[in-house]
Amino acid sequence: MAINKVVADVQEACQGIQSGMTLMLGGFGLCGIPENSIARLVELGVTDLTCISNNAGVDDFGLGLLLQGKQIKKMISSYVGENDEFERQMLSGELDVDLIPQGSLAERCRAGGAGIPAFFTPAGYGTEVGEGKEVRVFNGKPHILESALTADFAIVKAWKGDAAGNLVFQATARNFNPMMAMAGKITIAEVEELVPLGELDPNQIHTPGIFVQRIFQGKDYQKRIEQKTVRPKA
Amino acid sequence: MAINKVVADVQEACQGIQSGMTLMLGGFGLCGIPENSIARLVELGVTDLTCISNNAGVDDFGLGLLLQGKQIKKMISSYVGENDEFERQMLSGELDVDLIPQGSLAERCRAGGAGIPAFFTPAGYGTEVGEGKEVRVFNGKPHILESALTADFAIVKAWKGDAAGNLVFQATARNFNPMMAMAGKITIAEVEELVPLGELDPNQIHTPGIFVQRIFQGKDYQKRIEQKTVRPKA
Amino acid sequence: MLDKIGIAKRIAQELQNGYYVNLGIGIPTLVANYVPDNIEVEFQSENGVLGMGPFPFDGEENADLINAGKQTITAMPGAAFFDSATSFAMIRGQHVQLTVLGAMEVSQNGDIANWKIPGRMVKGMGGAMDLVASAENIIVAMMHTNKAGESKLLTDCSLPLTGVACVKKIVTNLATLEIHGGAFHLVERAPGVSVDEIVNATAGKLIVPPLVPEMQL
Amino acid sequence: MLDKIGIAKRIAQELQNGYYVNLGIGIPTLVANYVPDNIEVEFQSENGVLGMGPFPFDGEENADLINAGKQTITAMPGAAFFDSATSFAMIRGQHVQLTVLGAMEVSQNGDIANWKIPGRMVKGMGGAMDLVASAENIIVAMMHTNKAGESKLLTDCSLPLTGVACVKKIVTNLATLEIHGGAFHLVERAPGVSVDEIVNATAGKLIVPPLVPEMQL
Repeated sequence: MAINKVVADVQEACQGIQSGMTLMLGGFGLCGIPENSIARLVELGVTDLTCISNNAGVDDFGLGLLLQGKQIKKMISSYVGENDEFERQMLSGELDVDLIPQGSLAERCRAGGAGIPAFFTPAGYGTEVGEGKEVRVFNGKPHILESALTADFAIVKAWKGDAAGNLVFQATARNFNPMMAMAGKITIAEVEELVPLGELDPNQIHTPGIFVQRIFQGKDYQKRIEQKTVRPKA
Repeated sequence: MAINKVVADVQEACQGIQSGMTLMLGGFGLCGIPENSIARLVELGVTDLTCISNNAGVDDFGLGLLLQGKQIKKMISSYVGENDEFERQMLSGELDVDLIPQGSLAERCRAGGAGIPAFFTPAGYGTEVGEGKEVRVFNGKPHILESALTADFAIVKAWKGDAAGNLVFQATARNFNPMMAMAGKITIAEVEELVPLGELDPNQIHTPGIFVQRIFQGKDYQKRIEQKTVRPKA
Repeated sequence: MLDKIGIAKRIAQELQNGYYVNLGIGIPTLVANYVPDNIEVEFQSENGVLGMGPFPFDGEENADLINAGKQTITAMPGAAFFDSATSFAMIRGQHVQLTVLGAMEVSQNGDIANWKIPGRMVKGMGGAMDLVASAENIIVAMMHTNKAGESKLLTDCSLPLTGVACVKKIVTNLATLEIHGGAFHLVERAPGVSVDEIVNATAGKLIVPPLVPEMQL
Repeated sequence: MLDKIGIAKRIAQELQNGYYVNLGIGIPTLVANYVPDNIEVEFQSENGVLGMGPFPFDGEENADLINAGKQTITAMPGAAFFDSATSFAMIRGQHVQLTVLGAMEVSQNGDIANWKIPGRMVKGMGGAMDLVASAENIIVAMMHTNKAGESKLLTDCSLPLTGVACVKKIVTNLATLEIHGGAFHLVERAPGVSVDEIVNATAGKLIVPPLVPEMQL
C-alpha cells in the first residue's frame, strides 16, 4: 500500500512552522510558487524566517507578502529584483541577503536532498561568491567548493499530485520545486489537482512521493504573470 | 526548429567508435541495455575498450558478448556476477576491473555530465573503495571525495524518442541510461520507437535532446529476463 | 531457534507506519511477506522503483520491470520509477527509513563486511556500500554463525569492510541484538534458545542484561 | 555604427547548425529573431526549457510557461521542460554551445562584470555566474562605451566580477573583437566606423591588424 500523505488543508499542512526556521520555497519569479502556503505563512505571522527561494516575489504577491509583514530575516536567492519593499529593507539593513549563482543554488538544494555535503563548481570562482571558499583546479580550470542546503520545511507547488505524495509539474513551473522537495526535513506540497492513487503514470512522476511528507489540494490560484509578452495575431 | 539527431541505422550511429575508447553503456543487468549497439560493437571488432556499465551482462548476452570476443580491457561496474567468462578473464588478469559503489557510480556519471568534477559521499569510507581518496568530515560523518566520470561515447537505450533526441524510458529500464546520456562526449540513443516530433509531451521527457547526439530506431529487441520470478495465478 | 522465515518475521516487527524500506537480497527480501496489516510501508528498490508490489502472475512479467535482484516484479498503485542517481539520492539523503541486508560479519562497533572474500571471485558491492554508509537505521539479517560454526559477530571484522560503524541492530537465528558503545547488547532470545547458547556463539563483546526476554513472533 | 538590432544580427551570424544557445536578457534576446533560414538551433532558457518558441499570441499566454526574463513564451515541437538542477547541468556540463549575454565591463583577459555596481541596489547574479564560468563559447553583446562615454573594454574591470577569463568574443555598436593572449583583437569594424574611432573607444590593450574588414550584415 502507498503511504498516505494527504492533509486536510493548508492549515494542517503548515503545522509546526515556527519563527526562526529555515524554509525553502519553490518557484521562479511568480511561476510555480506555493500561493496557498505563502498566504498561510502571512496568517500565521511567523517571523525571523530564513527563506531559500530563487526570487523574492513582487511587492504584493509571492514572498513579497512576507516581506511586507517583515517576517523574513534573511533571503537566500539568486535574483531579487522587481520588489521595492525588498530593496528598502535590504538597504536599511533590516534584511540579510545571501546571493548565490542560480545553478549553484539549484545544485546545493539537490545536494542537500541527496546526502552530498559538498561539491565543486566553476561558478563564482574569482568573484566575491568564491571569497573564503576552497579553490581547486580540475582539468586546468579552477573550481570552488559549495556546500549543501537543507531546510526545516520545503514548500513546493505542483500541477498534479496523489496521496502517495507523487508530484507532476507543468512546463517551467517545475523549476526549483523538485530539488527543494528533496531538501526539506518536512516537505509540504500544494497541488492544483489531487488525483486518485494510481492515476499518475509511474513513469511520469517528477517528484517521487518519498520526498513529500504532506500534500493538499490548493485553491484560488492566481498564477500571476510578471511579464506578459505577446505578439499580435497575424 | 528542433535540431535533428536521427541517423539511419546502428552502423551510422556507431561511426567513430574505436579501439581503446571509453564507453558508457546504460542498463541494469539485462534491463534497458542497448542491444542493437552492443551487437554492432561485436561486428566492428573494436578492442581494448574501457566499459562503464553497472553490470557486465551474462555469458551470451549484453556486455558478455564483448567479453567473449575479448574486446574489453577494463570494466568499471558495481556488480559483475552472473558471468563465467568475466570471472575467467578477471582471475587470469586479462581483464581489469574497477568496482564502484552503485550510488557513487550513478552520481559520478551525473557529475560528469553536469560539469561537477568532484563531490563528497559517505559511501565507501573506511573500505578499500576509500583508499587513497580524500576524507573530510561533514556533520560529524566522514565522507570521501569522488570524481566525475565521462566517456568518449555513451550508448543508451530508451523506450521512445524523437528526432530532437528527447527520450522516454519505461519502468526500471531507465536506471543508468539518463546519467550516462549526460556524460558522453557523443551520446548514441537507440529507441524501441522513434515517434514524430511533437508527439512526446515536453513535460514528460526523461532525457532532453541536448544530451543526445545520435538517435535511431532499434530492432529485434530480445529484452531477456535474467530472473523470471512469478507467482501462480490464484 | 529461528529459520530464515522466522528472522524475516521478527524484522517485520520493526516496520512502522509510513516507512520507506530497502530490502537486500536473500533473507531481507522475505520481510516483505510479513508486513503487519495495520500499517502502510513502501518498498524501494535501488534500480529505480518505489512502491514495489508482489511478483507478477506467470505470463504477466515485464522485462522492463525488475528489482535490484533482477527478479521480475510489479508496481503498486502510487508507485514511481526513477533513474539510478535519483534512487541513490533517496538512499544517501536518508529518505529511506529502514535498510535490511545480509552480512558475512558484523563487528562490535557496527562495522559490516558483506561483499568480498579475498581469494574468491568478487562480484562487487552493488548498492550495499551506499546503503550502509547512508542509512540511519540498518538491520542486519543473518545466521549467528557461519557454515564452519564460527561466530559472525566479532570484535573486528576479518573480511574487507562494506561500511564502518553503521549497523545498529542484528536479527539472527539465535537472537536480536543492538550495537552501541562498542559492544553487542543482547535484547531478545529466539524461541527455545538459551542465553548461554548466544554467549557461546558470539565472539565479540556481548553485554547480557539480567533479564533477556524471548521473542514474540 | 550598429544599433541594438544590428548587434543582434551580427551575433546571429555566429550561430551554427545544431547549436544549443542561451540568450541573456536585453540585446541577446533579439538574436533569436535573426537565425539564418538554413540552420537549426534550439534556445535554452535556464529556468527549464529547451526549444523555446516565439512569444504567444495575445490571449494564449500561459502563466506556467515563461523564460528566464519572466516573459511569457511558447514551446516548439520537440521542446522539453526540466528542473533547474538539470538546466544548469546542461550549462555547467557544456552542452550549450553558445551563450550570449550583456556586460557592464569586459577586461582584456576576458573577465566580465555584469551583475553589481557597488553602492547601488544589487539584484543578484541570477544564472550569469554559472553561464560565464561554464560556457566554452561566450559572446558579449554590448555598447562599446557607457552612457558617460567611457570605454567598457578595459585593462581590468573596475566593477565586481561575474567571471574570470571567460569572454572570447565581443560584438559592440562599433566592432567585433576577439580576446586572447591578454588583449582585445579587432576583427571587424561596424559599417561606417573607422579603426580610429574603435581605438579611441577602447581603454584596454587593443591589437589592430593591418586590414580590418567592415562587417557584412
